Amino acid sequence: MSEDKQKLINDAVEKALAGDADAVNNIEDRVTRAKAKAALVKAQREQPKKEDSNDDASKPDEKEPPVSNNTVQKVSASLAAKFPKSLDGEQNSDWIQLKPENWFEIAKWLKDNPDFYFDSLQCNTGFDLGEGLLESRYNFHSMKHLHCVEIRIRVSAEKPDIPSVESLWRVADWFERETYDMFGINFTGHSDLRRILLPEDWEGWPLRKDYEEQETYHGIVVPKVKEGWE
Amino acid sequence: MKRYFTDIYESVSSIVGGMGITLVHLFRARNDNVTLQYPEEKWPRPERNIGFDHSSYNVIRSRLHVDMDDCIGCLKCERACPVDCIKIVTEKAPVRGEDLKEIKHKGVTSNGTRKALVVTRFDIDMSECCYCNLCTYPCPEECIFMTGGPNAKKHPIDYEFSEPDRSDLIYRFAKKGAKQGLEELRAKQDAEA
Amino acid sequence: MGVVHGQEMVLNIGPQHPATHGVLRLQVKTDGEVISEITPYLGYLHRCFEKHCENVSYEQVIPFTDRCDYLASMTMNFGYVVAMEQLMDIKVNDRVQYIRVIMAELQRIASHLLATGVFGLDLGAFTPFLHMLRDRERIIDLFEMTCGARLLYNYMWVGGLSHDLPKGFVEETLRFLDYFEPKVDEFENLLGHNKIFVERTADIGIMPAEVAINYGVTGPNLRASGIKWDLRKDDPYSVYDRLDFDVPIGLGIKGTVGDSWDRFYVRLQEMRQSINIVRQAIDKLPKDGDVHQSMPKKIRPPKGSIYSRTESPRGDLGYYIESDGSDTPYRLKMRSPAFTALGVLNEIAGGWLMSDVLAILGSLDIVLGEIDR
Amino acid sequence: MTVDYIFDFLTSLLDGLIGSDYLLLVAMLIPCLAIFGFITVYALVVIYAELKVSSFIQDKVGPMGQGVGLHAGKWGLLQPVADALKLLLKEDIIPSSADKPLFILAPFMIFIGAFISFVAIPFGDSIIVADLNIGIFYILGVGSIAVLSLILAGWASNNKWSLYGGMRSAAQIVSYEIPAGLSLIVVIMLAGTLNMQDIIKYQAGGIFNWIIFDNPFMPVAFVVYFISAIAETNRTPFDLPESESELVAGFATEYSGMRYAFFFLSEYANMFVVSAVAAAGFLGGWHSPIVGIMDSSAWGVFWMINKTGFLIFVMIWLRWTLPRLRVDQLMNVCWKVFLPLALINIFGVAIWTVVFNS
Repeated sequence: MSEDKQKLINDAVEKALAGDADAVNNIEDRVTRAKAKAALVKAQREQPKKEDSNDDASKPDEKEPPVSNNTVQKVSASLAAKFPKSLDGEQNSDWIQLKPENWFEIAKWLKDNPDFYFDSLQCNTGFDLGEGLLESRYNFHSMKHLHCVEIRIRVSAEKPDIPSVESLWRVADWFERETYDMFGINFTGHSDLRRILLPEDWEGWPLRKDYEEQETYHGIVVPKVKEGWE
Repeated sequence: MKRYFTDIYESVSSIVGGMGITLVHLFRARNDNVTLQYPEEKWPRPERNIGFDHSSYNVIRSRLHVDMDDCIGCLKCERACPVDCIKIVTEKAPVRGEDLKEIKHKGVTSNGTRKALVVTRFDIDMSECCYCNLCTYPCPEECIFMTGGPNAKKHPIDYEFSEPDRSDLIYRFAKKGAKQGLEELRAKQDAEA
Repeated sequence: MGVVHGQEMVLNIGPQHPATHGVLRLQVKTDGEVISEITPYLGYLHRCFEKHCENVSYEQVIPFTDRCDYLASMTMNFGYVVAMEQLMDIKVNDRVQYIRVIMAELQRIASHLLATGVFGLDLGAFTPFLHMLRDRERIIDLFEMTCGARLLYNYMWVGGLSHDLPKGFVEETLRFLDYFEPKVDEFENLLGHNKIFVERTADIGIMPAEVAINYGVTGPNLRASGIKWDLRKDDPYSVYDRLDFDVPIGLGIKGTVGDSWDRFYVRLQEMRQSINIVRQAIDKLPKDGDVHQSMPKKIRPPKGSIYSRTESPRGDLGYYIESDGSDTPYRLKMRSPAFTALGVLNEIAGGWLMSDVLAILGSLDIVLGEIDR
Repeated sequence: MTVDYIFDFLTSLLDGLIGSDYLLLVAMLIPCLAIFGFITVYALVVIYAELKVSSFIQDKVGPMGQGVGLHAGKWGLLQPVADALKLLLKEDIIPSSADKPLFILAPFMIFIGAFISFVAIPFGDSIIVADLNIGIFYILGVGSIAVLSLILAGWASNNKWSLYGGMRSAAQIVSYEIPAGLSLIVVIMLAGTLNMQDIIKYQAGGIFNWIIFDNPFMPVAFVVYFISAIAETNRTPFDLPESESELVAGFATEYSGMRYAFFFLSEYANMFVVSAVAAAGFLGGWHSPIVGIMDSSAWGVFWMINKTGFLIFVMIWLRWTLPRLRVDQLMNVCWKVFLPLALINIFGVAIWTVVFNS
């Protein structure tokens, strides 16, 4: 497209946005007119979005990451100093990757350290990374400092042992049971590691990616195709 | 000792107060009443004056209905369904956009789209339907919709659809005998050719 | 004279029992009326929510979130769409935001109405329960007017809403609020200050603040323990930072801070605050704005994960969503507030009488659909 | 006494035709049947009243029938009949591990307890089956049979919930007998007799002669008696033995059909008995509130039924207003509040009588 045509389109779009609807329609060349219309629609769609983003820029609260990222880096740096061997792999600004070995000590330190004081375990979830790797992810929050951090611990599916933090955060009791239930991650040191949502005699770890439905359960055939549906 | 008497006083006053409230309700029962005598009185249908274009949206959550004459077999509703309760099978029509009287197939939809496919099976299992309404939005021909409400013109509201047998809740919308009819038609065409 | 101990008896409360609010089994050890240990057994309502989500597209998850907490479907939708919009970096316009807030707060009122009503029912007071259901009915009518559904709405969509508000919704809502505001006082007088009710709930099932935090209890239960923690204030999402409201906390008016009565009363106060919020949101609701404006054609978030929290009527509702760039979630975890609230039961209810245990269970306001997912 | 009247009447009618032993039997059976019929009709009426009152309190309409189909009649008037029919037609289940003889015995015992109390209730000047000289004492004594039956039901069901219900009811009813009895003692002190008719006759002469207005202690005694009576009949706020949100249905968990109906029926029958005792002992029985107006012996039945009915209405009203007490609070209220109050009443009334009435 030649530059003058582009200029023509831009001018027409500007005029149309200013309120002159015929500016676009008066373009004679059909192709150019169509392009101008497309450009107009695009411009109109962007306009309110710009307003929105302007609005949001005035409120820093909408965007959480700047604060939490600082926390992650701070925690990460302190961890590297205190437990140099425990960091696992490359570090990220969004989360901290840890080795499972001395997780309990680290957790205790995270909870008791007055700088961080992560007194609330918000969420713990298991994760199947595929390729025989499982991960347990913890989202911590401090009611005192109002900051969050995410910690990930990777283990192999053959030997999925992670120290339990049940005795530090009592909420971890049920969270870890659920993660165990769904992923088979073995939380060592947990006082009562049973299945929680599924029946005790359930086989397999349902949320692992390689899980296959069982054929029968207590002699009841699991229906694969429903009746009247072939 | 003071506690003992304040307890007694509080008990008596709060109980008498509560009984006062219930007594007021006893005599004004009809005012706040929301009960409907079901078979005689029914739920008022949702208001018609809804703030958007009726023809393109549907806010009622009743049972699904498919206008087979308009269905082009695009499978969009089947893909949108989160519980997989819609099952559609289509076959290529002999000639695009042409009526097939033998199987009551209409070639052109009411929007003017010419159909390339014949829907030989369109089943909805209403016993599995979760009434999320997700299937009605993608439909390009607006032929799948919940009955009643803004669609009352197309199909009146109907929310009493219990059935004695669960399999009766599988609604089969495709024209009866469409599959065999189409096969016969093809055989006939092949013979002619 | 020492305490006489009898033989301990194991008793199953549930799965079918009037006071378990669904299908929950509490295996309790009792010595006469005293219950020494409670072991909850969950999973009777497990519907594989998380497994389902890995097999459906992002927009198809929304009807499933409805069904988790079926008493607060709007806020469940809200939490999910807030998480998805953060993940995809979508900004939605103000009209959508305010409508969402109106819906969420109406839903909060409806949910608290049921929570407080059922709590009364657990203690044998039948009438307040039906009065509250009657008013909840009116809120549900408003929802039906908006989106056609009465319980499971599928109303909030990623980047927008399924429908704009119907004509007359604002007037109807204001009329409802005018009608409802005096009713809250009536509930307070009929149930809250009733001496028998106070005796049954005050100083019963005290949950100290440290215990509450350690057990991850959130929402009204945590606030009743005296901690001013509300995500709407402390980590505002949507447009809550533009609205002015208080966060009621338990003050121990009738007993100790964090007892069952405080949990009841915090919910009652939150209803008043929600009325206030709805009024403000209606005032600020922009007249125009397309509710479908920011809806993406195809929901395909970039690779990455997000943990997003919102304030549901029962507490911090967290969604952990991991996207691998395809159009189905790689992993979706719901951190449900009722799950953690039930976890604390043994801690705060052990050692109380049987009637108290069921009262404490009622005061925690659990929804089994959300616990079992 | 009524049996004597009937016997005399029958003897004069069928003089010499049938042996007098048989006539006596018939004379005794007729009032029994009358009471049975009365209880049945009364139960239907009060069940309907309970449904309607509760519904109105809760802003509902209650049982309604209008228009076509199988409905419970105009305004749902046939609802209690339908309920009764349903209970009659229901399958009667006896749990296999239940103690069968006791399980079957329990509902009959509770009904007998309620039934034979009616014998000593005065409906009018001369309308009383057995004008016992210890009438009020008899009713209190016989009314306690209920507790035996509830324990039996709780034990024989071989169900943990039932056992809880039975145990709770034992503690509750036995405890509340005491304040109820002590409150009635005040009445007996004033009237100077245990005979129901004489107690009522003592209150002749208008509303201000009723025992409740006799002296300032009597309203308290009345309230103590009435609340204890509610506790004895296991109604909310004292329905701990069958508290449905805690104990499923308490002692009645395993009962179904007609056996359950007996528990149900006797609960309502007991309500009538205790209300009738309250009406006779405190509210002037079959006397009209104003001397000379509607004050004949036929109107007596009207007044008695109405006074009782009002008290039953208050019971229903209370039930649909209040939450339930806890088991230890129930005992606290009984032993720490009602018992001292009742004792103070006795002394107070005694001193009052000595000072003012002698």
